[in-house]
Amino acid sequence: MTTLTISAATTATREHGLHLLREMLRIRRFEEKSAEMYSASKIRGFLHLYIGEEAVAVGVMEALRPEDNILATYREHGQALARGVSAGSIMAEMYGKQEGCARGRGGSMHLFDKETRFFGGNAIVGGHLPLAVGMALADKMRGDERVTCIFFGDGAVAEGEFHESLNLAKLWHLPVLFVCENNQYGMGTALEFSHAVTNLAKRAASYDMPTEQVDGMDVLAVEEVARRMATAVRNGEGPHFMECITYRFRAHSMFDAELYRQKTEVSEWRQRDPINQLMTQMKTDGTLTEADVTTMEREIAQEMDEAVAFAEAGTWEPLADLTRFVYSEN
Amino acid sequence: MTTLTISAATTATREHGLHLLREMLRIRRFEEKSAEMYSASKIRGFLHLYIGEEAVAVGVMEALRPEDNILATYREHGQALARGVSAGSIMAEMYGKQEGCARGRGGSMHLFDKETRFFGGNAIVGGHLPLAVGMALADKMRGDERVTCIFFGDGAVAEGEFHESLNLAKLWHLPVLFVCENNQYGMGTALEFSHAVTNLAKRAASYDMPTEQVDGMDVLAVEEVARRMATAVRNGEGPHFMECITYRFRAHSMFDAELYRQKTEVSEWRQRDPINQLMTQMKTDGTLTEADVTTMEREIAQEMDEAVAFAEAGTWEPLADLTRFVYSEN
Amino acid sequence: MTLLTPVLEPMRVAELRTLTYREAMREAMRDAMRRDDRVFLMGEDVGRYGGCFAVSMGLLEAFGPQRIIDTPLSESAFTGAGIGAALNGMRPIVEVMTCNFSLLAADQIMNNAATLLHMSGGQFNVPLVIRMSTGGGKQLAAQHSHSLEGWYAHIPGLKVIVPATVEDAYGMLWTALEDPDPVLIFENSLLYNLRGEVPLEPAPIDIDTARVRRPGDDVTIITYGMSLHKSLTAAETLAEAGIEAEVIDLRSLRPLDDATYINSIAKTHRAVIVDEGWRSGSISAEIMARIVEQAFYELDAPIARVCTEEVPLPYAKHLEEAALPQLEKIVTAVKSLL
Amino acid sequence: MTLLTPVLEPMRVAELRTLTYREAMREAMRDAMRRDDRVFLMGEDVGRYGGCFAVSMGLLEAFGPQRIIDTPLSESAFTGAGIGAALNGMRPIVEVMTCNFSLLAADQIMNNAATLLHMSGGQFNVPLVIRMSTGGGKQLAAQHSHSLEGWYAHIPGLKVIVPATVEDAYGMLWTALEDPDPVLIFENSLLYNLRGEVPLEPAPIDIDTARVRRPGDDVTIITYGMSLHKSLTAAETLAEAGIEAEVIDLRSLRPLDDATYINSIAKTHRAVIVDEGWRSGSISAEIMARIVEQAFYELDAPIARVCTEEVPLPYAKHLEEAALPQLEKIVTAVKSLL
Ligand SMILES: Cc1ncc(C[n+]2csc(CCOP(=O)(O)OP(=O)(O)O)c2C)c(N)n1
Ligand SMILES: Cc1ncc(C[n+]2csc(CCOP(=O)(O)OP(=O)(O)O)c2C)c(N)n1
Ligand SMILES: [Mg+2]
Ligand SMILES: [Mg+2]
Repeated sequence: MTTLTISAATTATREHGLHLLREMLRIRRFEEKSAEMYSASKIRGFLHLYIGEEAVAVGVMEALRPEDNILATYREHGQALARGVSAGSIMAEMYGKQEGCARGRGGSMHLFDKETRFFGGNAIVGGHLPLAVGMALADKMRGDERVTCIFFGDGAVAEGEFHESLNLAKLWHLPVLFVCENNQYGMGTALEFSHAVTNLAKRAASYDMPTEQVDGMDVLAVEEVARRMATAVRNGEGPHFMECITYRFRAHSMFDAELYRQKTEVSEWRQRDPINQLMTQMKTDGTLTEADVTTMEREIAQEMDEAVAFAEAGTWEPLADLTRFVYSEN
Repeated sequence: MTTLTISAATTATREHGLHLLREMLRIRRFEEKSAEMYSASKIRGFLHLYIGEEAVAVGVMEALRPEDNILATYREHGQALARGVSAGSIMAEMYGKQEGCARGRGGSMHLFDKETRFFGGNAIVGGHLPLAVGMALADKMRGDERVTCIFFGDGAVAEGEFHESLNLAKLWHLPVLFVCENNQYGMGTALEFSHAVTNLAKRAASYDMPTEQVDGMDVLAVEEVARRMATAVRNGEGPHFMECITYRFRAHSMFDAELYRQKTEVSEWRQRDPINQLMTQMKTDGTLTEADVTTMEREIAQEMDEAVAFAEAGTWEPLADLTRFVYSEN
Repeated sequence: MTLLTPVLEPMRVAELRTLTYREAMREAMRDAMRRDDRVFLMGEDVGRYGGCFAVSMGLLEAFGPQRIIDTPLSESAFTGAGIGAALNGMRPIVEVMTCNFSLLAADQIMNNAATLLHMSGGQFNVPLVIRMSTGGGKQLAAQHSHSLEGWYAHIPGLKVIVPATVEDAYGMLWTALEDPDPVLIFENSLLYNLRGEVPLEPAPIDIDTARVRRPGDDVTIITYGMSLHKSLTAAETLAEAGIEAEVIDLRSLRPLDDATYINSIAKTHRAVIVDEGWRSGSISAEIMARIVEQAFYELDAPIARVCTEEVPLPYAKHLEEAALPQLEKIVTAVKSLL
Repeated sequence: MTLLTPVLEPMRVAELRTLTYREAMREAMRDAMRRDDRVFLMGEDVGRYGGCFAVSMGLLEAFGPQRIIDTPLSESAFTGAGIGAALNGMRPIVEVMTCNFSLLAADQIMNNAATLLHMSGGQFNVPLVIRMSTGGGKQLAAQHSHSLEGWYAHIPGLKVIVPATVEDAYGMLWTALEDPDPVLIFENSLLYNLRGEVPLEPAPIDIDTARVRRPGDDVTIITYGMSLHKSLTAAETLAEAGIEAEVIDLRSLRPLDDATYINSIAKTHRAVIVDEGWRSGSISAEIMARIVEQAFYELDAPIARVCTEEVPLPYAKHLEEAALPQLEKIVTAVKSLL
């Protein structure tokens, strides 16, 4: 495995640790619930789970402010939840209800939320990279001190748009934080079959962009790099790139026989579960008790039950509205 | 200007020097004739002159064999001539005559010649890069020891297809010789406005590909690098990349007010005219006489006059054939 | 889903075997690779993953990574590489996972695959097959539900085929691979589980004629792909009401086989066209135009078309269903003409 | 090329000034940038070079490199960046040099610009203008001569406009910039030197209605862009033969203003459609389909269309001319209906 430039030595206050833990657990439990609801046919279409990668979304989101812009992929429940989009509105979205965060038009792959500046949920791999460039360009033109933070996978790095977007961002010195979620596979294709140079941070560095690799299973490490980079981006130091080395514990989507990887590989990575790791660390530090965990789990279970209840109670958009939102209603 | 890793110290035999000189002069005189015929409205559409860059096509072509594949841009008269496509068939092509090397269907931007494995003449910047990958893939699959040599400009390096193609070529270890003709501008846009990293060889090197920069005004230097690289490619050492630092003396095309560059810059580069440089060097070496030049010029003038005569004598394809060559006639 | 045996050529049962559409595509590729060294398959996840719709499952094991090539996410480059390999003597099959992603390769398809033969004055042809899935109906929302076959059919230099039966899945791929020019195959992903029969010793099937899949005298339904099956069901419903629809499977959208539907209209004098493209600028419009040009005086009623509503496909099931052509809409459209 | 004054609204001469189409586009951009800080122009060679058709000449000097942005050759990224900037509150004008290169940005256009509003359930609109040149006729051969406006008009979520007059070049760009959704402007490059009059104090002009550019009772010619001018000339030729053609300038291909041409056909009972797209799957086919759907019983003759031949455009002048719609073909098509 790739060597990391950051160790997880960072310490945190109990309060902050609990917060990070809760955010990761919320994602985990939300997705488990989603998988359940998928099996119950309440959710359809494609469902891509983020389980195993929670530290990335949670760690990065700590570094961002309300005025910042977020863009993510089709595997974006984690980012949406961590950003503050409500579990209920996401669940309702996946139910296809009009109370969903995209009125049921988008589904799991297209979560959107104007209030938290969550610009989707894009299901064309790499297709949102140019959008990030443009959003940052707008901010730079107006002098707004915003960071545009974009999440994308290792697979996306092979797309032409990656090259074009990184070049533009650097050439125009734009406030973009590129967050590569390197979970070792693009669908069923391992890194080594996709990239001549499998060190993706090196790939980004070739644009003269500050880059760093970080252990994506270590939320504190992710947070630390993200904070440093987001600050630099906000301070006008141009685009930055972080590669989070992570792993998805589940299949690519709900249709995937996982023929392309060994069970042992999965179980090895599972030992580095970001949630367990943080728990262990906090327990060792004495900042987390079993009771804390029990309370947290109970609260989260309740949140998720409420999310499901909200989705269940949601309503179907009338058929008469079918062709709404093709053009603006001004 | 970029420092070069190669000096033009290479010496050559008189015979070889005369050959290189003749090839470059043929291109120069052919293009001057083309410009004349354009002004006379015999040639229409876009006409992109290669004047100033002749050393690149001529030097590289020395390294290639008849079985190799060539791909070039819309600025490809030089490559076609150096490869052995006859001046007459190119001129006829630009006249739109059916005796042209593409029956008058392609024009200046789309010279094609099956016999010499000249696969065009592509007018979408960067659009031929994937083709080169595929041609080399085919050769590799069959075990054919061919080199696929592709010429493209500095502007093309910004296209997503550049990234995708270099990655694929390296990932699959394909026999491609990438020849970047860095003439400092993509149309009216200087290198520094197109590329975050203006050292294009460095860009290519980021794919772990052997790369070299060479003085593109020095035909012997170009030849040397090309020979070395073509041999390596042929020997199964995978794709190689050479960046030829050069300059176009003329406008981008026949419609170009050249507002984007200084006259002084052009005249400085003109002092490094590849043809004059070789002549001077050979005269200093005592391998070229004034009489040689006179003879050569006379022979070339005759070749070009014959090319024009051939084009003039050419015939128009019948209108009834308009929709031929949309599908194969099998 | 109904098997279309009634209208296929009669064959003795012993000579048939039952396959799914997915298996037929796979067998077609397998047989082609056995037959011809120049054939290979390239695309995202075609190898180790087994193909995103499991079409190529097992082929990597059979032919190895030299001929079943997993590509990075680089649609433009690997499609262009297919063109290059075809130019240089191979017979590549490029699989673009879904037509939605083919937009990233649109330049290669239109500016290279479709034009090289012409630009080179007939010197360089491109014997390339590009397979892609198409269609909505699986709640995959706006970026994963396009039906672009009709759109690509606009481009001269390409052939665009849309096999709708298991037999055609097998036989048309074979013929496409023998074609000297680029052929785009659109496979509606809802068809992969369709079961049907193919001959034990299958053969290539032409890729440029339409087929009458159900004869009838009252109205002509012109369709293809997934909509063929909806139309055949609609025809059964209509038959109960005494209306006999002739159902035509276009099979190829470029070229269009005008003769088959024009002949049918000469008999029925009424036509409904069903396709899954967005209505405006759909292939249905082209067919209507040709009917007007070639059989205007045969028509006893306006031509009707049933297409997808003009909306990026929504995720919610009820909305998506309402957006796509459905049985009832076809039935209603037919009845409106009578 | 004829100036279209007869059919524009009557104005006093003192209030007009003469501009070329190129200048009108430039002035429209200049005025928009003065009016609205959010407007900027981005594209290949729009700044230092002055625009490949000299449309933006002088704007860099006036507005500086922050607002007149030369981009690298990265069509997908800078088009997508336009979408991103629009999402984030700006009003970008993206210039894609020619529609031929827009294929490299096709994914951004169809999968992002056209769908974001819908996918987000109405939350995020994309107020973006994409300008591109279109059309053949300059011997630029197969990769530089596409007419893709009709093709893009297939996509819901986009507006596609085709200003054909100097006044529209100015006024439609203005309106497009005020539109909350993505608008594609196709400028036939043969029109840039067209001269015409615009008001001294120009105003926005609607972008969704068609115009009768010449009244007539015998036949309706429906067209747009460069073909409008060919059609007006054809109408003059026809008038000499006693045939009065009504010539309709569509101005917008998406949405199509059905009412204007349907009303005209209700009067003339005959229609010819002229466009520069390849015939199969052209916008002409869509218009034929709509006429059949909405005015079938008004027709006294089949509808005719004059399109580009189904061939990648050849370089040779005589072949290119034969491929494109021309005066004589329009005249012949009209006469065939009478
Ligand atoms: C342009 C494009 N090509 C192919 C796909 C199909 N697809 C969806 S996700 C995926 C893998 C992407 O891998 P990566 O970027 O590493 O993200 P991950 O799923 O691992 O988070 C593929 C091939 C797509 N959605 N878009
Ligand atoms: C994809 C694409 N975009 C834009 C153009 C228009 N164009 C033609 S040549 C050119 C500049 C290319 O520069 P470079 O690659 O450096 O080659 P050079 O002309 O300098 O030889 C441009 C912008 C094109 N032909 N194709
Ligand atoms: Mg991945
Ligand atoms: Mg250049």
